[in-house]
Amino acid sequence: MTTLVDKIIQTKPISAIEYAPKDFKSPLEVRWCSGCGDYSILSQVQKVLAGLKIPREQFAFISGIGCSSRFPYYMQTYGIHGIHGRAVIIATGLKIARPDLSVWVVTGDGDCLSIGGNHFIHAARRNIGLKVLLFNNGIYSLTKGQVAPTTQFGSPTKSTPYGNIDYPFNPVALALGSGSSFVARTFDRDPKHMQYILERAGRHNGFAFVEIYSNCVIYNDGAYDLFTSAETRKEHSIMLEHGKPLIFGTNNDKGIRLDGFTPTVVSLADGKWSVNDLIVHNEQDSTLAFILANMTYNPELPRPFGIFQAIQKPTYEELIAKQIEEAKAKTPDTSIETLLKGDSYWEIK
Amino acid sequence: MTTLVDKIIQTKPISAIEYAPKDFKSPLEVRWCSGCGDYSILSQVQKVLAGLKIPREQFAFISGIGCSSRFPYYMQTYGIHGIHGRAVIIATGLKIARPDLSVWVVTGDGDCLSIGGNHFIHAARRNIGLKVLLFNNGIYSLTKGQVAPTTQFGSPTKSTPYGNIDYPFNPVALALGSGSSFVARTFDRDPKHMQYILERAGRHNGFAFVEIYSNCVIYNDGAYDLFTSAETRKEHSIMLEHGKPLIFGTNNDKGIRLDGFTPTVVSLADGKWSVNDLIVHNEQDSTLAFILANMTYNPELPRPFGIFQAIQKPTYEELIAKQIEEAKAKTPDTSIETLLKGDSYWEIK
Amino acid sequence: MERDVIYLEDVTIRFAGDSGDGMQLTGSKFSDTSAFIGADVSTFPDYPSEVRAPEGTLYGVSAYQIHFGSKGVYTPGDKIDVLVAMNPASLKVNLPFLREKGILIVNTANFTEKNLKLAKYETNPLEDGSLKNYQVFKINFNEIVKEILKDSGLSPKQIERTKNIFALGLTYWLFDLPLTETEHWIKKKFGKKPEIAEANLKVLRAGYEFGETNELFAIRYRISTKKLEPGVYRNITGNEAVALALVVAAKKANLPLFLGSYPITPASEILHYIASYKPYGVLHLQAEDEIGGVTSAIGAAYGGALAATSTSGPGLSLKVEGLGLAVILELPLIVVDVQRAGPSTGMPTKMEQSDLFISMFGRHGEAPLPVLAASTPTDCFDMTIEAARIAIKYMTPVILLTDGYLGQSSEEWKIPDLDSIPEIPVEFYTKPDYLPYKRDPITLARSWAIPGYPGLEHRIGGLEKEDVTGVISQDPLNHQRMVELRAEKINRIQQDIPDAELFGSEDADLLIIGWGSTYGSIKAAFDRLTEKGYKLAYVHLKYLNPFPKNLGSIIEKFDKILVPENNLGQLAFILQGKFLKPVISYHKIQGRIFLSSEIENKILEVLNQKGR
Amino acid sequence: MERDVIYLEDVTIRFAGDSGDGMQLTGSKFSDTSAFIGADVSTFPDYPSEVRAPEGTLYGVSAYQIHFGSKGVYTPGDKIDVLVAMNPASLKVNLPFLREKGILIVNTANFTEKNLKLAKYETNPLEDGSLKNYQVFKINFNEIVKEILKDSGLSPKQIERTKNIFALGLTYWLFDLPLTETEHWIKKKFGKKPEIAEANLKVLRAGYEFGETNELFAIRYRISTKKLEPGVYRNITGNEAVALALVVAAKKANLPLFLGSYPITPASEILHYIASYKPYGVLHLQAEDEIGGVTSAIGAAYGGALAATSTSGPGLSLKVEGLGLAVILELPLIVVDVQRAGPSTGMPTKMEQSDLFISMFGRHGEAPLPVLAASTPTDCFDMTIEAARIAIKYMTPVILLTDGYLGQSSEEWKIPDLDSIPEIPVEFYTKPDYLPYKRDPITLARSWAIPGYPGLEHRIGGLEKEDVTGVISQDPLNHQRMVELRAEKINRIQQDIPDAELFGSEDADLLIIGWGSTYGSIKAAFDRLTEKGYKLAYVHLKYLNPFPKNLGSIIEKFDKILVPENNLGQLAFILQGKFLKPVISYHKIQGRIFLSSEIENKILEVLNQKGR
Ligand SMILES: Cc1ncc(C[n+]2csc(CCOP(=O)(O)OP(=O)(O)O)c2C)c(N)n1
Ligand SMILES: Cc1ncc(C[n+]2csc(CCOP(=O)(O)OP(=O)(O)O)c2C)c(N)n1
Ligand code: SF4
Ligand code: SF4
Ligand SMILES: [Mg+2]
Ligand SMILES: [Mg+2]
Repeated sequence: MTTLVDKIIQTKPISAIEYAPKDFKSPLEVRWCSGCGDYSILSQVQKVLAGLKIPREQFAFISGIGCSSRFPYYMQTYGIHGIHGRAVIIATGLKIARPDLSVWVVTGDGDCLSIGGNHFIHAARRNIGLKVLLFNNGIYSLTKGQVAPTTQFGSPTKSTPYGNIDYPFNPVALALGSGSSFVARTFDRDPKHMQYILERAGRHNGFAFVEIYSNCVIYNDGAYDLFTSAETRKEHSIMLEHGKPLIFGTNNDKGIRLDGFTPTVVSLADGKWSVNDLIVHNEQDSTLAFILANMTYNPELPRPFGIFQAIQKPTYEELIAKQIEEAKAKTPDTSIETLLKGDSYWEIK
Repeated sequence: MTTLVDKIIQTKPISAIEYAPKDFKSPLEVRWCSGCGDYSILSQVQKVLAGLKIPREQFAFISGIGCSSRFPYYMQTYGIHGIHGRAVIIATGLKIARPDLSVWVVTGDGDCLSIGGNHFIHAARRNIGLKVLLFNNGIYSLTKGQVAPTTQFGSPTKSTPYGNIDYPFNPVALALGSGSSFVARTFDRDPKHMQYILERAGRHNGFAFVEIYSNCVIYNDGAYDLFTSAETRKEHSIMLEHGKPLIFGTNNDKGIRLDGFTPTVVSLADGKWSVNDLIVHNEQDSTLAFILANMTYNPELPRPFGIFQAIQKPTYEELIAKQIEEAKAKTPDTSIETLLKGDSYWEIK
Repeated sequence: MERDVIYLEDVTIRFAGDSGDGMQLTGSKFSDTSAFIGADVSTFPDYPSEVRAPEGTLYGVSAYQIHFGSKGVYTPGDKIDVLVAMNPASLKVNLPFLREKGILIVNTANFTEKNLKLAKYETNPLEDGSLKNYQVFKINFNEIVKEILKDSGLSPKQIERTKNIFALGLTYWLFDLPLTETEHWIKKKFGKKPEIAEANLKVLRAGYEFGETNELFAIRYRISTKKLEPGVYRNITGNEAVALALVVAAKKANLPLFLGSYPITPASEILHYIASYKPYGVLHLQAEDEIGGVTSAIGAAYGGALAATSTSGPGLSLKVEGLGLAVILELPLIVVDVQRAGPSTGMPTKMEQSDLFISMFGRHGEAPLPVLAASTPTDCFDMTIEAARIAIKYMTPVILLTDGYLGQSSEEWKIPDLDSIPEIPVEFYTKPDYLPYKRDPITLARSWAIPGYPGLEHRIGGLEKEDVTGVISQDPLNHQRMVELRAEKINRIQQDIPDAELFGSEDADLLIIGWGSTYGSIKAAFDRLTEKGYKLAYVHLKYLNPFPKNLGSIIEKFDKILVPENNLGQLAFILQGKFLKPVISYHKIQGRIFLSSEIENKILEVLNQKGR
Repeated sequence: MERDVIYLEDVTIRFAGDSGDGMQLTGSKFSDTSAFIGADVSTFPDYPSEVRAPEGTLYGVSAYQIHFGSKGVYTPGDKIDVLVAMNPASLKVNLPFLREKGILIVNTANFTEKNLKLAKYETNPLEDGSLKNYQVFKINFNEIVKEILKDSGLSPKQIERTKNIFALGLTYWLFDLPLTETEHWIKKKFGKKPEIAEANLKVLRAGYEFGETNELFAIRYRISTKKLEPGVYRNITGNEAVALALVVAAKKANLPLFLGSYPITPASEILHYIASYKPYGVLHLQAEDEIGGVTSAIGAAYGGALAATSTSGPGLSLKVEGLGLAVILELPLIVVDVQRAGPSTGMPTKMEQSDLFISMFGRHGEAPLPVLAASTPTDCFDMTIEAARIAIKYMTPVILLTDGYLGQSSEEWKIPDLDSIPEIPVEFYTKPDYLPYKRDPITLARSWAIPGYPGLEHRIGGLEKEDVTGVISQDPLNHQRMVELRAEKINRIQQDIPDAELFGSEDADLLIIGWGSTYGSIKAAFDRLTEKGYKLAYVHLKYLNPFPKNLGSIIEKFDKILVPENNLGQLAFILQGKFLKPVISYHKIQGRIFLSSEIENKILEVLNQKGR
């Protein structure tokens, strides 16, 4: 049974699937503040999409509400600018109906983790094939500066003039705790790193979550500077690489070692510890992923960036397809006429 | 400024705070199916409350909707039978307004983790002083048998007649990932263990989450038998105890050892490993808590019960009180007359 | 033995017992058989809100009522003619509904001291003379089946459980109904357990023979049947009808079907049925909540599916924001609300019609959408297809109101020939000049382009958008235009729906206006009074927004208008606001449908009133 | 220099510039000063929906309008008398509102090629003669302040940023307003940065002197002021008024205050203000979403707090289920909805009145609740206190409707004497015979017992409950009784609210009915036409459910009724449904309040129509 949708799916692309980033630019003028970190994300996404070898018409960008959620308007793809907090679940419906599409969600820290938190954790556990990009600027920007679930403890904001008393979420830990199969963190100021992460997310089969630190110049300027600015990042951040030991520091002279269960900074310079004592990153180790995620708000440890976890398990859309196929195979007569008759019917002649 | 509420708070208890469990029984007839695991929880709660030395009028039980959520009706305390999924946030409002109360939330796997998931993770991160008892029966019971977020993968239910394709949540991991300061798991069939856990939860200062496996005899009978029945539990469950090595097995002849980052079962009988090689439980170690939580759905490992984590950090209600006090101290004139005048006013004579 | 045979046009029977006594099954089998012989059938299952209440308690009573015959079978019946009571509690709860001189068949086995006490009987009603106004038949079902099956090899418990089948056989004899249909079903159902099948068949026949041979029964009844049109028939509940209609509508539109839903009584069965249609390629998601139910459906609709969401009151309250989004996106979406007694959690297993206001007015901003209502279980099928047709043709969410009574009760249904159901035309836009908010000049619907088609990439969203292009716009006049266009689009549906049908005459003394499940009770009352010579008119509304275009002119013709509703007068208020004509609102809010006698009395009362 | 002085009753001035030009500040200072001299003031801030749009763009223009004087100052003014434009884009956007021959003060510094292009000007309007219908004053503010502050030690950027203060000084001169108020504020604000304070004071005075000494200005204006009652005055926006009133109401009820809220434009300021009241012991929670906002407030109300939740349209949609719970729990709760343009996300920064329907009807089941509406920014204070009074006295959630215009615009306010505001009596139940749903015979309110009091332990919930005892009940007749009682309780509030006030005469040719923020525009139009001799009547509704008890009898007296609304006619529909009287609905849905001239024209049009 081919539906009208199948016919659309079978339509051939207009031309060869060779794109330049500009092919993903929509005609709408971008209206973020100048200096906003979101600009960088937009341009990295456009670059990465151009390289994925997927026909442009197969992309859909779904967002909620927020500065970040304006993103779909700037992408020359299909898309929905949804309502606040519902991007992930709108995208879930779309992906179930249309597993052929590459569905991307763009969401803010408020949109994804405050009002949208429930949809987020459920999509993660279902392992539905969405790429969720969380633009984490640590603040509600579109509504002019209220506290977000990732605002630093103690920070004053419009809605917490005496300082934030909510302990912030660690989005990476939450994603892992919800069962997300791909979990990564990157930031606005390192285009190459972001491109690598986005490409990996783009190619991941299953739920892919990417937290992106993005600087809001107006309401939370510099919140992530310690971890992202060229001057300080080497000392305060660590870049996770699969199969490599956890080394950081301006001179690559520090590493992370597990002391009991506790990740600890050790010096590689004083001869006491060597590279062999360090944790070696393994994207496929779920327990390690938790340990690394848990480093996040520890002021004594560098902030980890990179891919925390990338594992494979059947996706939701695959499981649906399989279930339908098996059910069909087991049912001798799948005609609607038979369905209508039910268990018990009779005929009057 | 004492409000009318303060006056109520200051009312003296009727008598000495000496209770028997029956003092917590409400006149309403309990209407769960006979054999339902919830009965056990009800009687353990009544026992534990009687021993907490808290005046009965200071308890409030808040629930959502579900079989389990009928709980408050059976308790001779204050309480609200709320709406589906909102128990935790209703309780949050109550606790903020009334930090003097001991506020308990009773919720089901659907109520807490499906529709109520967002409130749950936010309350956990705020570390607000609620005791959240999740009656996990792995099914929607009140609505007669649909899939729940904790239903086993593959199980047929009324809404998944061809088998559940949602990967279940691990409530303990989710609670940890959300920042819950106290996280524990117990089950209907071991009254003593449950009483211990409930008492610890009752005395915890901050957000206390207890997952309780409860058998639904009608819609999911025996779902947890492997871990809870007298015959199999010793082989398939492990009881976490602070400061003790992780030992289990009918003859206490097996243990859990960390192989890399991976918890692994080892035999204590063949001489290769001894008790000294095993993980020693530490309620205060957040990383270990994650590792143990992650054992949950691993069929090769025993299911952990007990207190995964019990740490102290300032509670939400303490932080609010502190903030108000500090703000008052810094404000020379806290009269409402002055507040009304604002920054800029003038007088006409 | 020869018996007097009494011929009846219709009769109402109720099977009542403990939750575990299998009354729901017994009732539904009885109703299958009565439909099978060509009777009109209307049924009503009535079970406790507790999952499994303790045995023998009053609140644990489960019952199933069947009204069948050749005439006036619009409701499950006001009063019961025959009550089968399996224990004291079920007798206590159901006796008030048994008509005077009605037949009462009692299973005496359960009239133990303990059960009498649980049922709060001080003395045994079988002995204290309190049943003297009824024809009472005391039979010990348990003893009889024990005897019959003593050599069956079944356990005592298994044997005891067949007692409801004995009751079934006995009532078949009483109404001269054939055993064939039920025999057939037993064989199919217990195909893999022949000893159980055999036992049940044996007991069924024994029940029948008990009637035939026992002296107890002096009278037998025969129900006249209608000559039904040729065709294939079955019984169906409203909830199953909705589920099937969704599949058929998708087929007729040649679209994949997606249901995003969250369980809630009494709508859950729609989700269950749809979930069981996997062999038919149906897609569904049990979302994390109702917000997820509606918004996942919006996502699926954007992708080109026929998208639906099903719920009941509290769930509809949660879908309000999502519905507003669907309105401004102008995507097709079917929302089925199986109304229950509110407000808030209310009485979850009981019916009500109190979600009309929220359906009409329950969105922030100006967000009108079509509202339809089904009037009978089988009408749920037709109106669901109609909802799909309107949703697609007008690119709009549509709310279809049913209720707990329609959803769970059943009636016989002539299974439609698929070819007789019109196609639902869909054309995805595929020309290169796509303008998302360019409208069809007649329907004002925008055209639908879906992801996957090259060159039509576009974004839609919840912000106000420019007319035609759909680009976000804050232009003041554009906003006014768009608000008016969206409203006008819904108004135009009036041109595309059937006129309201007027039963009775235009010069009647009273016009009755009903909607939804009041149909059966009103129609029965209307027919009875009309037959008696009263001059009445009756319009039953299936389209509540917009109203049928002739409704205004009908209303104009009448001075007295009566609007019975299971709410505080919601339709009445809307009619007044729209047509500026006073109506008499008659409400019942008891979690139950109107009795036709209640309507009858009210009509008479109103007719006797001077003025209005 | 001697100037002609023109005396005016009222005047409208608008400051317009780039988002970064400080126009909001300038405007609010101007409005403080004009109120300070005893004028009536009405202001309207108008800023872009983008957080910070790129410089010089049309959509980045920010403006602040002040209407002040002694008479007819009910709105921020239809047409502008004086426009201060800081750049080409702000000129382009705002010129259409400047009246013919109006005064246009332009900062020429920004009329560069680049800015002209950004503003989509083909030629320079300062030179191409297109401004000939206005009195244009071209002044290079940037040059002047550079000169003034050349020795100040401030950076060029800092110096440039004072140009709005120069504009302020100049307009003070133009209207003969005192500098004192602003000087005072500058000193306070920059107390810790004396060089900045000094620079601003210098520039302010320079602006004033520029007017005095420069030959450009041949005319000066003097606005007549009213003799205000003695008292302490300030300017206040509707949102701040709500926040303050909540504090006052809690004080008057002697309860702790709790606000559960979630940020949303244009309601967020209520949350901000409340959050800033920590020194006053106020409790608040920025919940995870709006559902959390309302349900946390319900929890707090159970605990004995005066509980409130604030939001705008989309948030109200999400609160629907929670409101149903509050209705059945019968707990006091204040819900403030600062309406914005819908449906869905709509136009977030623009006002609308389209949430009346959802407020009245937007809950599943029968769940009536009182609905109030504020008519002016200062009325927001009074109506919030009234909402609290009703919520507590009747143990019910109350919706208070304001809107984006009321919330953000300001007017001068006589700060009430706290003692003049009546206490809100509260008595927590403390007798041992507590029956949670026993009702006061007059109000039908149940009594309120809160946790912590020994012996009154009780449970309430969303299930239907038995009358008086509150024990859960599925009894059919009890349900009907409870539904009717809850409705009757709300109806009885009618006995406790003031009659509607009729402006004009009872034998007028036309009755105008308004609600909410239409007050200013209607009143201005009404006054003007009445003065011209038209016979008009006007009722402005602050109580929408229930309506004031005399409303029906007022409506009966008029043949023609005009109902202007910023929606598609929601009040009009409700009035018709209730009073069965046709009304003429006049709608404007452009994200803006009515101009009083629009109302005036409509009134004249209606008066000229034959019949209705
Ligand atoms: C239901 C609803 N509630 C609230 C809002 C108001 N709102 C819009 S965006 C936003 C939060 C934005 O924060 P975030 O998601 O972090 O995005 P950012 O602007 O920082 O990129 C809020 C509260 C809304 N539009 N809808
Ligand atoms: C808004 C809303 N949606 C759905 C329901 C229906 N409902 C009641 S309880 C329940 C789930 C019960 O499951 P769980 O929370 O696991 O509790 P249990 O009955 O298993 O103890 C649902 C879906 C409801 N009452 N309200
Ligand atoms: S307000 Fe912040 S997040 Fe929003 S566009 Fe500006 S810089 Fe970016
Ligand atoms: S249905 Fe299950 S959970 Fe509910 S009362 Fe019965 S046994 Fe307990
Ligand atoms: Mg943000
Ligand atoms: Mg459950």
